[in-house]
Amino acid sequence: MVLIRDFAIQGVQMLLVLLLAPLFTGFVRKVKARLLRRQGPPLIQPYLDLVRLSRKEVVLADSASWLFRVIPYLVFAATWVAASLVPTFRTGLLFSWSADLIAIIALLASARFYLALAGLDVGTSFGGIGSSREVMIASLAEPAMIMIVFTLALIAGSTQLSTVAEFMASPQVGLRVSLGLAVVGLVMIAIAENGRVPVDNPATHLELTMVHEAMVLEYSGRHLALIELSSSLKLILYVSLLACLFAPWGIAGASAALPALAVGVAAYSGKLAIGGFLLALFETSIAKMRVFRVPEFLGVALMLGLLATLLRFVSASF
Amino acid sequence: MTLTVALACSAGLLALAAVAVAIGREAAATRFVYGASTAIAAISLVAAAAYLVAGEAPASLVLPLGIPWLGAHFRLDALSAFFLLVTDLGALSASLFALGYGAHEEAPERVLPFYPAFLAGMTLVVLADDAFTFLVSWEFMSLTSWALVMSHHRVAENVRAGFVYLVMASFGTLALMLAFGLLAGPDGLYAFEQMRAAHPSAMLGALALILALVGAGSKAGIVPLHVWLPLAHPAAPSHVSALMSGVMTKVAVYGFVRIALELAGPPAWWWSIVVLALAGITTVMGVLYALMQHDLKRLLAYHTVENIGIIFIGLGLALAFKAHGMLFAAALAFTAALLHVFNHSLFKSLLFFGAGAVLTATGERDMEHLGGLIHRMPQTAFAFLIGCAAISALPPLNGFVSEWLTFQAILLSPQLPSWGLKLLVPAVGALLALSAALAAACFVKAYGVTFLGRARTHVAQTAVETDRFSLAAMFLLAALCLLAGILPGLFIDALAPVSAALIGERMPAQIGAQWLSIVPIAASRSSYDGLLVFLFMIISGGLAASAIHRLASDRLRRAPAWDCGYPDASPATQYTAMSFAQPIRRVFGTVVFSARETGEMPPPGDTRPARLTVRLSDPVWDSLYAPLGAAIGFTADQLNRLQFLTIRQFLSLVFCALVALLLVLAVWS
Amino acid sequence: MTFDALTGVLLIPAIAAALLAALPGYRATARLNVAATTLTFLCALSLFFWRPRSGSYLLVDDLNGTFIVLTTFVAFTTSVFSLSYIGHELEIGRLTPPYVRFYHAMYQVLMFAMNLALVANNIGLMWVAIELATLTTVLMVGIYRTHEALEAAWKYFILGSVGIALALFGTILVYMAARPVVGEGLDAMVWTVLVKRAGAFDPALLDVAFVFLLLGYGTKVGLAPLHAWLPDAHAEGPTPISAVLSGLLLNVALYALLRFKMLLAVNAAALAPGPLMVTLGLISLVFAAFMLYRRRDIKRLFAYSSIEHMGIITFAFGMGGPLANFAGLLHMTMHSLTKSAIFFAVGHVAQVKGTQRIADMGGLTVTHPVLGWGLTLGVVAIAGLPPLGIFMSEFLVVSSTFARAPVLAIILVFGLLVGLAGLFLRLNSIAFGEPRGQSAKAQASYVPMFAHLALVLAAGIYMPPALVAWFQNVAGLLG
Amino acid sequence: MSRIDFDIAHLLAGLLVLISFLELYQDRLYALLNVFAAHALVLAASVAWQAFIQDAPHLYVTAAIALLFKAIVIPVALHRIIVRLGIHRAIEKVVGVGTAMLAGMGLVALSMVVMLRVTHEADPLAREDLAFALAVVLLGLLMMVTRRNAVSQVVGFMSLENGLVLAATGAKGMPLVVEISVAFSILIAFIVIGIFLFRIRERFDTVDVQALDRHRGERR
Repeated sequence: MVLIRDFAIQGVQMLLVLLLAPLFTGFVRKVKARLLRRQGPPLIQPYLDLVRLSRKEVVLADSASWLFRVIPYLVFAATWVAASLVPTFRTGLLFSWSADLIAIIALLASARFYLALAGLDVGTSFGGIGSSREVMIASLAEPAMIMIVFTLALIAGSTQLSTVAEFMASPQVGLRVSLGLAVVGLVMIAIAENGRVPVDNPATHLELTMVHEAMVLEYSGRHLALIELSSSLKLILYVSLLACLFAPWGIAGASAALPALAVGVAAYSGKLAIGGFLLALFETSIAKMRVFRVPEFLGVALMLGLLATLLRFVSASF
Repeated sequence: MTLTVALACSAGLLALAAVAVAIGREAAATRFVYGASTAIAAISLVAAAAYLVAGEAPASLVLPLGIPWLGAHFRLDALSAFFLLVTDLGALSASLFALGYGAHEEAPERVLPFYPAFLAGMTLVVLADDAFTFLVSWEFMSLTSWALVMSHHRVAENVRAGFVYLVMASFGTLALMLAFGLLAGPDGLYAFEQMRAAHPSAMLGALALILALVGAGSKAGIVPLHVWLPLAHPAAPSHVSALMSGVMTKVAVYGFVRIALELAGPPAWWWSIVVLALAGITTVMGVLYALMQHDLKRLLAYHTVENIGIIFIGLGLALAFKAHGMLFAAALAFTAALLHVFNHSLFKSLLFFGAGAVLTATGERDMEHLGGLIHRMPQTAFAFLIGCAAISALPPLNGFVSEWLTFQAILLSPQLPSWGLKLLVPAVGALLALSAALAAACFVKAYGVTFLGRARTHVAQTAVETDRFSLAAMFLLAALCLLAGILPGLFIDALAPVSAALIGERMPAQIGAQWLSIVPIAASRSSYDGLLVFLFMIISGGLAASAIHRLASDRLRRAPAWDCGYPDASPATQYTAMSFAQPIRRVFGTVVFSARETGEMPPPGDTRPARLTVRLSDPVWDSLYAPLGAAIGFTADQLNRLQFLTIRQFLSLVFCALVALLLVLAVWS
Repeated sequence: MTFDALTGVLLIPAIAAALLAALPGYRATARLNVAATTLTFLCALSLFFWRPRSGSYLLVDDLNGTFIVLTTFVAFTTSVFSLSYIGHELEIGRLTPPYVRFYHAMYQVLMFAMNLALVANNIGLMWVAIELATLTTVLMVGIYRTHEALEAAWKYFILGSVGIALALFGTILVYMAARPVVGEGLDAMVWTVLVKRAGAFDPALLDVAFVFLLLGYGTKVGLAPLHAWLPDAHAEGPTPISAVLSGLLLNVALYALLRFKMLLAVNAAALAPGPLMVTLGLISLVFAAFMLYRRRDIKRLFAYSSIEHMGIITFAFGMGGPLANFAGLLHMTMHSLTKSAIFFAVGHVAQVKGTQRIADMGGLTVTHPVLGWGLTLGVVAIAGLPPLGIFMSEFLVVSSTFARAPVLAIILVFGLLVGLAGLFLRLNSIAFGEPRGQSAKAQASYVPMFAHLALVLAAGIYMPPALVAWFQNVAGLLG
Repeated sequence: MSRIDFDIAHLLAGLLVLISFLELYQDRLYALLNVFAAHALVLAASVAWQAFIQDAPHLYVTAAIALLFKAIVIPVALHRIIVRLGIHRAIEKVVGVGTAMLAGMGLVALSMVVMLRVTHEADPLAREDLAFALAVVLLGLLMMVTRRNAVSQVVGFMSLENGLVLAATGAKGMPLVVEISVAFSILIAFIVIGIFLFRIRERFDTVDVQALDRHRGERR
């Protein structure tokens, strides 16, 4: 009985992130447009885009290989699995122990790996630009992320997201220097990883400035739909990660009854709304930086992570 | 029993080598030699695996060879059984691969005799149980692999590679010789059991450990002793490169483990500082070097350096934990290191096989002349992709598991009391994470430039899929990579006796854990389930695919790629390896390699192509080896004048010697 | 005097020398040469089983037994080698029949002299024998009568004579030291007597004596800085003589040195000979190792490598102790076999390439696989790589030294490494790479070369217990 | 042995050292040869004296060899060589006379110091004799290394060898002395003949770099 319920909840979680992801992207766009005093597209525009794309035929470059057509599914699978393992409204998901935080990062890394390969597959210079810049960004973002994981793991004594979240929700956390450093670093990483301003501009159409968009330039139709979906999954993943790590309030415990779950869902959607709004606000209030200033940006994140870890190593009171 | 089988196998290999000398030039020789070595490796492999799984007691054997009053001691315990397994697995796959690959060798008589001897050498190192036998096998291994490196000796750079390799190898051997001399004491107790019984003093043990690190490290490729590796590994035929990178470096790791964790006595905590610091540097330097390469095999060789660094991080942690009596954590770190030894031997061999297949198909090692091979040789491309994903530590493959375990070990290190480690370990962790990310970047480059995109040259255009033996070898290893990735518990449990023997503690049995996940410490703390992640990805990917194919349109149109309105862009406009690495080169290379980019842009209207030249300098070579070579040359020049003295001057030398000695006598009393 | 193996070892060469001096014709004489050396070798072997009683002039004990067997064996194989080598020299007219006759006679005289030096129980007789050996080799080095050959011979002659003079002075001093104890007359020069009574000798006299003997016989051993004659003599003489010089004569001189070292070892008050030998050994090793780098003449290259190895051996004996002495003996044996094998190979190489300049050789393993790989194997052996015998001795020396005197061991290791690098630097350009220079057809017997290498290989893997017991016994004698 | 015997032996040995110094001092070949003849003469005398006091008749042979061969034959032969080769000029020294002398002094002192460490039960005659002999040997060697000219180097070698004979004869009852002196005479004969045959004017000091480059090819 319990097992079935856990299965159900795990399934709900998977579907939830899948369904919420485009909405969240749309929400962010909408808010940005409003902040720019524009009408902006309707909230459900991303869904419509996905449907439209999946209706269209795929235009495949002559030089594209079988790998090029497989990769969208790989990327989507990896991202979705990762997203569905992050506690959103309830900790102690059934399969949460199948991959801890490090594994989730690795899953995202593999998604990026395949996507970068796709960028190189067709053999145009745009794909090359995108991939090379993407891996450059990743090569700094990943270690920074790992460092932050170290910090959290050392505080909570676990790399297990559910455990960490429960620990964070518990009163014994308190305010810690290392946590402060970690949250700042994580936000910076999230911005970079999702290709938001100032690192990259999801809405740009000038190839030379693009990173993510350049990489997927050759994709069209259903493939593009999958890519788009996975990128919005990735966005929501990071937001819910931030939420469950640094704002674990209202998240339902492992043995919570329905009302608690309802509270959890409500809290979660609230957090999403706030996160989306803050993101939009941040993006509208800052300009995109040159590609080769990104390393400095991420270097700061890495330093923050390393500093936090060192503090933790030196003394448990930080 | 197993020991006898293993020894018999190596004897058989030596006999095979002798036969190969005789029949080396025959047409059928290649098939015969590689077939036979495949069979022998298989037998030995089965024996080793059986021993390890059954967890038998150590067996030892003394033959009346080597140093007369000592004899040649051989011993098979869990540790040597594990490394024997690694060796045989590599040997098996390499021989299988060579059944097809060897056919393309233009001078087989330079390869066939040395190949089985090389295998025998590696096997004997693992089995040896006294200093002399160990060093003989060790140096024999180096010697035979040197001969294999020299097999394409008409290329000048290969000869240079062979020279550097042999000198570095002998340097390592001499360092080990000193280490053993130290442990054996003035009256030469060379047998390992005598050394185990000896309990050397802390200072002595430390010195031995340093020497072992230098000796074994120079063979494994620890920075700054790695210089021979990227020269020698690519120079050899690819199946030999696979063995050298995938297996021989592991044998070196074995040597270090044997001395550091067993013979040198109980470790002091600061030993690990040396090991960890060097290991961290090695890890990052290796991958950075690799990123700057565009020679496929050299790139792989540099990645060996990186992975050796990862392994030594694990070993260093194990030393630190053991020194502080945290045996459980030590067992975790040690197991992580050994598991990475196993994994790396798998995917590095696989990758070198792929490089070999490319080499036979196109005759090219330079990635800038390749591209688009995925169309011409899809199966090789698939196997190579798995290798790339595995070495980039991507779940659900095996590379990730061992790195994950290493991270878990690092997360246990705050309990270490000593401050040096408190500060060093997180830095090492950061370096490890950095190298993991860079490795992924590097293999995106390697795979993308070699196999994806459009063919850059005619040879790449007309390449054909490689033979079935090579493919069999590659797919065997690829399957093992996946297996070790989704069922790591089995392998961790198989390693338990090893860590129990050397650390005195073992990781908890994994096989009982729910859903076959691995739980190094406690489920609430951390766990990973490769199988489940794998299934998850299959299911979700499958769901997506089926949904797409049910709901979405499946129309598809082939069209030229988007060209910004400049039609038929030549393949030269693709990203090359150098240009792909450019962002990372700007970030890291300017610091590490003092990379300089000079671009010359012809004025408008001029039809000359603009060209960008990149200048890199190897910090290690320039700061260490070049001055050394110069110093030796200078000394040689100075001393060489003595060759041209006149007889009278020589006489005065004698005269001075005489007077000097008489003076010594005069002042003696 | 009844004929026994001992007199055989001396008589056979003497008679053969006379015959060979008398007989004309190349083929017959060469065969006779081989036959004589074979017989001598058999006599020497018989010394194992049936050992003659030692008189006041001649002596056979474990120590010189080792040397005699080794010497006669290498002399035998070398004569087989010179069979084909000298034939070729005749064909290309580098030697004329009279000189060949002279050569063969001298070869036997040399054998006689060396055997005499080894079996002499009288330090005066030993000295005479070694002088005789020196003079004969001087004549053979100069046999080609080219400008360089004469210069080399002359240099060898002068330095050798001075060395001999110094050795004689040392010998006289030993006598002086012995006389008050042993009494006047022959007994005071008889080895067996000396070594029994040496405890009572005047230590100061013994010290001075040893200094002179070390320099005198050390010149013959080729220890730096007394080595000057050695490279040129090796390079300019006929290759069989180079083989004999490196393989045997150096050993004989070293043997003389060892005898006197034992004498000092008996006398507690005398200075320890060890440090002196260790110092000279290390100097020779490191010096020769560096000299390898600038060599362009293949025979000079290996001559310097001989200096290097003599340094190692002297070092080992200087360190003393059962392990190091055993290693020294083993190293000496292995070096004789290997180095002579290398010189056999070098002789053939020089003949097929028509030159001794390394620059004009290359890709030997391509043009002459057997020869090329033989040379490579020889160099691998001499560089101290397993599984050949020299590795074992180097292992024993290095590992046993490091525990006793770390600094010395590190210098030793440094020298070994530098030497190895130098050797392989040259080998790469000789044996590998694109073939260079002319390459004639090789008509020569590779049997001696591979016989030696096979022995070295066997010793590296398995040593028969009898031999081991013998060596250990000798090592014990050396103290 | 009586006091006077000892004194005479001692005197002769000292004389030998003195003459070695004279050789070191000479700078003309002819004069050098004459001094060397004197050297050999004194040696012969001392050997004969030893033969007399040790009543060892075989030593007279050695004395005779020294007298005939070294004091007469060799100097004459060398004289003719000098004429033949036309090198009756000044001897080109490596170091000046003064330095050579000082070095000689040092060597004599050294040999004294070394030899006087010998304990007294070795009879004093031998002790003093050895000290002088060693001095002569060292001075001969010094002469060899400080002279460029072949002939004067031969002279140096021979005076060195005289020192040896002095020591050998001084060693009471030493066997093989005659044989050794004969062997040495042969050696010297070889050298002289060598000089004569090969026209070795400067060969001791030849270093023909260009020839080396051509033949030995040892330069880098």
